[in-house]
Amino acid sequence: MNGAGMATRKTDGPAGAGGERASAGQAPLLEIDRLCVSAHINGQDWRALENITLRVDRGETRGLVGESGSGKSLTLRAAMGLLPGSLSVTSGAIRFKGRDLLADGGKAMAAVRGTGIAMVFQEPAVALNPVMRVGRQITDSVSARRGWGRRQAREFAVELMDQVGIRDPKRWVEAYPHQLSGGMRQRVMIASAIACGPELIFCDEPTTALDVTVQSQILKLFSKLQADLHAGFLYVTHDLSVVAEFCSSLSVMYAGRIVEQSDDLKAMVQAPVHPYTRALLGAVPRIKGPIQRLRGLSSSAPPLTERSQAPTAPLAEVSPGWQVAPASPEEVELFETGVQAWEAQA
Amino acid sequence: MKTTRVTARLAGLAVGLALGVSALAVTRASAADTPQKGGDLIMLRAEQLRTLLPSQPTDNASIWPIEEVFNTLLVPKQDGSGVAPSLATSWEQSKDGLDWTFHLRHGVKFTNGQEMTSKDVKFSIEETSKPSSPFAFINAAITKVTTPDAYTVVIHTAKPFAPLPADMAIFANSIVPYDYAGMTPEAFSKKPIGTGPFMLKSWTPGVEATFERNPNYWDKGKPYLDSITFKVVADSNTRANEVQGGQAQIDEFPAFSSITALQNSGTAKIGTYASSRVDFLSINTQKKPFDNVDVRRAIASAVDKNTLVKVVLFGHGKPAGAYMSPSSWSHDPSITGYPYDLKAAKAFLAKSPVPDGFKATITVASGNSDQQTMAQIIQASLAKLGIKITIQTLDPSAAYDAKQNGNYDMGFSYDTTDIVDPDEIIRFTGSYDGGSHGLYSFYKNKEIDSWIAKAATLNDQDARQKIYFKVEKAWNEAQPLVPLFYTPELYAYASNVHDFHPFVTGNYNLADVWMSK
Amino acid sequence: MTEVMIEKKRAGLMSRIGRTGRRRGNTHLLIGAVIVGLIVLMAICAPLLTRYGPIDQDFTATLQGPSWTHLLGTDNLGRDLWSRILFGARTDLFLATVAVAAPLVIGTAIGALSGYFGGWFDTIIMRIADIVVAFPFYVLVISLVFIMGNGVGSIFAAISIVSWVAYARIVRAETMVLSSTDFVDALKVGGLGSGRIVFRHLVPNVVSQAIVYAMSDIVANIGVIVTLSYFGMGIVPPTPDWGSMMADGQPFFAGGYYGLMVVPAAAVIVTSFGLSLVGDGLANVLRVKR
Amino acid sequence: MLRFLIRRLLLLIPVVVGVATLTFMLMHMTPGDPARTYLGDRASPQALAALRHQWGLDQPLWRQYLAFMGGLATGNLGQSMFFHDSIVSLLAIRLPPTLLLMAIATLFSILISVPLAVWMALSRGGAVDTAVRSFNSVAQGTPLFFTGAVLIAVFSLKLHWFPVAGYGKTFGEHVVSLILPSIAVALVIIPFLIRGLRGALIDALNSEFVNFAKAKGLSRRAIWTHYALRNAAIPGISILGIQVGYLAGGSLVIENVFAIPGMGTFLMKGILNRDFPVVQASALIFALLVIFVYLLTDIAYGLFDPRVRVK
Repeated sequence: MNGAGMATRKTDGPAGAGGERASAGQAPLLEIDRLCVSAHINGQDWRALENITLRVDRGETRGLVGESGSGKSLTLRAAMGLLPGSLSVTSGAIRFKGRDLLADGGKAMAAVRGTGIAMVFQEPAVALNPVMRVGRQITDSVSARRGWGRRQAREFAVELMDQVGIRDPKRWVEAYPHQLSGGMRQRVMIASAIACGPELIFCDEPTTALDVTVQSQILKLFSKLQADLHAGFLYVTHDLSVVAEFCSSLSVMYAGRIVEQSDDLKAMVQAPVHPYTRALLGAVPRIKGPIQRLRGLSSSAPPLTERSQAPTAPLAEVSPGWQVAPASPEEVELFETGVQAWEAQA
Repeated sequence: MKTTRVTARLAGLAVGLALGVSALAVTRASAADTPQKGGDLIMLRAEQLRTLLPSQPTDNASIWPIEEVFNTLLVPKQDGSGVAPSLATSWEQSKDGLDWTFHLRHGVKFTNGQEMTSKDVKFSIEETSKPSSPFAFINAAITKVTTPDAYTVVIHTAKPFAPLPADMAIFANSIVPYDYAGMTPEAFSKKPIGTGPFMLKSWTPGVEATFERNPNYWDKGKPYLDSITFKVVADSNTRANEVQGGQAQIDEFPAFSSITALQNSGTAKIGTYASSRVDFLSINTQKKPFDNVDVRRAIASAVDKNTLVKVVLFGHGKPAGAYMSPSSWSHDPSITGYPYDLKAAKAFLAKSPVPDGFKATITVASGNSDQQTMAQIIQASLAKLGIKITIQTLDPSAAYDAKQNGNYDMGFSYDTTDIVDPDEIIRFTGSYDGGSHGLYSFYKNKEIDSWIAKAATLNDQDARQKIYFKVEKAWNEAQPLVPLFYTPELYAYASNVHDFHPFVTGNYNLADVWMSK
Repeated sequence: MTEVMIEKKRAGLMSRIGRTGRRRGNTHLLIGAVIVGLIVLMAICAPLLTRYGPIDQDFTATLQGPSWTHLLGTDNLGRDLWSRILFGARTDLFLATVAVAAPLVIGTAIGALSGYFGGWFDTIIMRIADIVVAFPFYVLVISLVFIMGNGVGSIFAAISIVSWVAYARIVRAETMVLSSTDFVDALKVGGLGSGRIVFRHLVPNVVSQAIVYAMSDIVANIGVIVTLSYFGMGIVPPTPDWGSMMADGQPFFAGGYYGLMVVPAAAVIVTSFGLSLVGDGLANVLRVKR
Repeated sequence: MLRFLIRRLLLLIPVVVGVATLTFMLMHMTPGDPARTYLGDRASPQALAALRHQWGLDQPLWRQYLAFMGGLATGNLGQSMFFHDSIVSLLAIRLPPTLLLMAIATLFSILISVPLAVWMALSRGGAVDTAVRSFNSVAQGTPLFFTGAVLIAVFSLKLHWFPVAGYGKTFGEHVVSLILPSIAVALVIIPFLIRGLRGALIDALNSEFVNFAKAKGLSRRAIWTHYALRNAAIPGISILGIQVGYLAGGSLVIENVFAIPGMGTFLMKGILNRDFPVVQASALIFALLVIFVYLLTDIAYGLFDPRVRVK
């Protein structure tokens, strides 16, 4: 297997939860700068994402959390150029190692997909081609790129399947997706994603569709890959326990905007500034520590077509690497009282 | 000959000496063109060739090819006025009128090389006289056939029988080799051996049959064509298109509506020839109220024959009066039938047991657009008399079955002759037990039946004609069938086809036909 | 099974952002409804739109081209083609639509039951369906025409006997998909009788696909009526009907009288065009895969 | 796979028996006497009786039925009354044209529908998409013999590209003569096929696994062939199967208009002449043809869709 060292790439920096900020001179692995996306429904344009700005560096695992409908998946798909027909990027840039992927009509994006950025989807059941053998799906992109023959590609697939923890890969390499369990299908997808040796991996809630036991195995796999590949991760989830275990930095989204984000996950979790972040973190049941009343949120984000289209203020810098969106009094009242309103009902 | 056709064939004007007929030009190549040898003629038809055994078929689609493969002792004259020599060079009737002697042509060979002699003639006539053969009735009068020598045949009849020579010109009495040259009838019907101008080359049942020239045909120098092919094409549009497109030479069955288009297409021509065909509205006289003669006269007076000729035949025909076709000497020109007159019709109905009308059906064969059209025209005019008609469409064999068994009110039928003598048709159409119960009218008239039988025994044509005129007058009075119109034989053919003159009895005589390049 | 449900959830998720499909579907439905509506309207008030009766014969004016006195010309009996098209619409649309109703009801019921119960009942039904589909339609029709006489009755019987199979197959497939879901198990646990489950709960869920198919079935029925007339087994003359008008006009086509066949053909095509647009639009609105 | 085939063939038997019995019953119930139809009016009663005996019509019905079913089992389909030939040899003439017609028509339908459906899926809502959709609605409603008449008028009479009708002698002539009829027949299949394929393609393109394929950096061509088309083929095949199944029955009209000596006209002639052996044999052949097409569809389905194959 020549040049197959992809799986155990040399890392050029110490792996670590905090991750070392790239020095100012070198461009960050991924920089999304004031990205706006709008949807065209029944003749009108509605803003789906507003001024999304975030960075991911080599070795860093940034979590992107928010309720469903907050636009976190959309951000990933926009970054990957996978927006459905009705949605389009209206402004902003997505720079991968300094190069804006939106600039030259998708050529840069196409070149980067697979080798630069890879993506793992939420539902393995529908993200794999039902009529193609899994082995072939893992290596079809990389073998096309490197001109491998069938036999060579098959060997690489077996090796990758072993690396992502599929027992007896020789037996499963010729199988079809519907013959595999949910967990195995997710592992196949991960194998396929890392086949071309990406430097940045987008994860769109990869464990949500799986049951808890399989979920933790997949997370262990991700941590192992994080260490081996020293790749950057942008990990979308609504499961805060996953964030705690896996991410080094965090961005919180609400109604298509980033309300608070920090490069230092621990600091932000201990003392969240934005009322929404507080409400969100408060809604997580703690196993350890003192028993606290569970704090809930009364309403999830309003549907797209009912959101106000007025531009919101840009994020303010709390401390280096930690930004917060100023919360309007109504928002404070909504997120604070929301808790009492909920309690009153109970 | 009565056939079950998917689309009825109604031809143009009959060329009749007695009638001084309207100026429908008979197109004919100028006499100066000399016939050229060669060419493959393709003929399109609606029905398929079923069998080539002369004693078996009753349908035209089988009869006409048989007439190209076999010969008969005599052949009908082209205008139907009598018979001419063929395999028999001369014939005479004995003084007591009971024996007819035929003298055979010498040196005629079958396609298997065997020479044709009186033995073959005797065998052929006896084969067709067998009860299992549908045309046995033609030879009913024959008691014995003797062969004094190899080239003489004597046919004995119980009573003097004037139509015998005409019966010897019918396809059913074609001359086949003795004992079918050792083959079974079934095998012979697929690989026939005859003396005719053409021999079978290939036959795909239900699709097409090709006949090639018989090199040693006794009529030296003929036939001119290399081969003739009969192809089955059910759709009338498609047939017209094929002739126009030059893919075929003759359309046996052009629809009237396509005549004008074909005529000015430049690549095809329309030929109209004398025909014995007469179309009728059959009435089931067994059923009430049709058993009453006034009801039938009322119906006859309410049928506008001129409109039928104009709308259905596009003018290619003439309203009918007498039952017999003008092409036959038995046609009584003085009979013009009941004129179209609704007042007279109402008067007749008033005298009948159903003065203010009744309900009835007209049975029509499906897929037969001419019958559908005629039924609707008659329906509209009978409605004016209070006779409410519903049109019952049945597929051809069911419609035919209904008429045969008499469970119908009114229906359309026609008849053509196979011999030049009127005896066959008059018996078939007129007499009750002539095979179609008076063309499905089930009209019984002892007097008429006796006249018909008597006429067959007379030798003098004028005497027979007087009797036939009496018969036609009686029919006209009783109107068991309403004669609608006389139509000529109609063919569309490519302009490079010459000397194509089908006889009154339908024979094609393709031996005389030739094609210019 | 769960894959399908997830797919639907995901689709649901995306649909919160709205899909362009639904809006265009409506224009299809709109145009189709206008066309079909217009034709039905013209059929209903046919007597007002023409001076001639559909079966009035006028032998002085046979085979005329379009003119001011006869908008679309006349046929070989001098009847006005414009009036025959209008009154013909009544016969064909009524028969084609009614001939969809019976098979839709019977087919849906049989399909639902055989999809829900499965087992030997399902096998028998499917074998019968195989025989009916495999059986040459014209042998059946011709025999029916004799037994019941030709005309509306036998056509209706022939179409119904054959076309229930399509509905049964569609509904059966959908029912089998649904009946293995928790939704149906919940009903069973809830103690409902299988009859109520099938007809009160399952059928409403699966019937939309059959309704959309019904639209294209009407179009197919018109085609069947026309073809039957071509073989002379159609509507009994002189009742005007597009099929027999076309069959009667066909021999005149080679004769250069194109109108007799083109006019009814155009009517059939326009009606089918309208109906299939309605079908497409309905499919989008009901969110059914055609 | 073999087990699947055997099971399907076994299921064939009840259908064949069903069709044969139904045809026998229907044909013997309808009025019209083949002997009378064959011999015409002139026939004497003895001639009719002789013919009925020869054809075995004078036997009681149930014995005729047993003879027929017995013949069926041993493969002896009997003699045609009107064609004076054995059914088997007649079928050897009549079956190939219909099979060839169906094959060419299916080929045309695929060659025209697939590219068009792809183009429409690509330019969704565009001019081509709407144009072809309206063409579909029109083609679906156009009666077959009208299409036939128009095609002949234009391509045969005016342009002389094709023969007006008929079937020709050599294989080359067969194919040429079947092109126009096949187009007419294909015009019935294409609307259904295009609509089905277009829908399936759009669903595939919007699917998660195509997004994942794009995310992997696969080329557009690879995505189209291995992901979109492979998945769209599945509904495509079932639609094609159903339509070709209908085609088997529907070839009657086209064979009549183009004078093709196929099974359609053979069956129709048999019915009109009350030629029972011909009708019963042709009805069976049509039934087998339809079932064979459905079997082929299921096999193709299995080939394309692994989920079905495993069952």
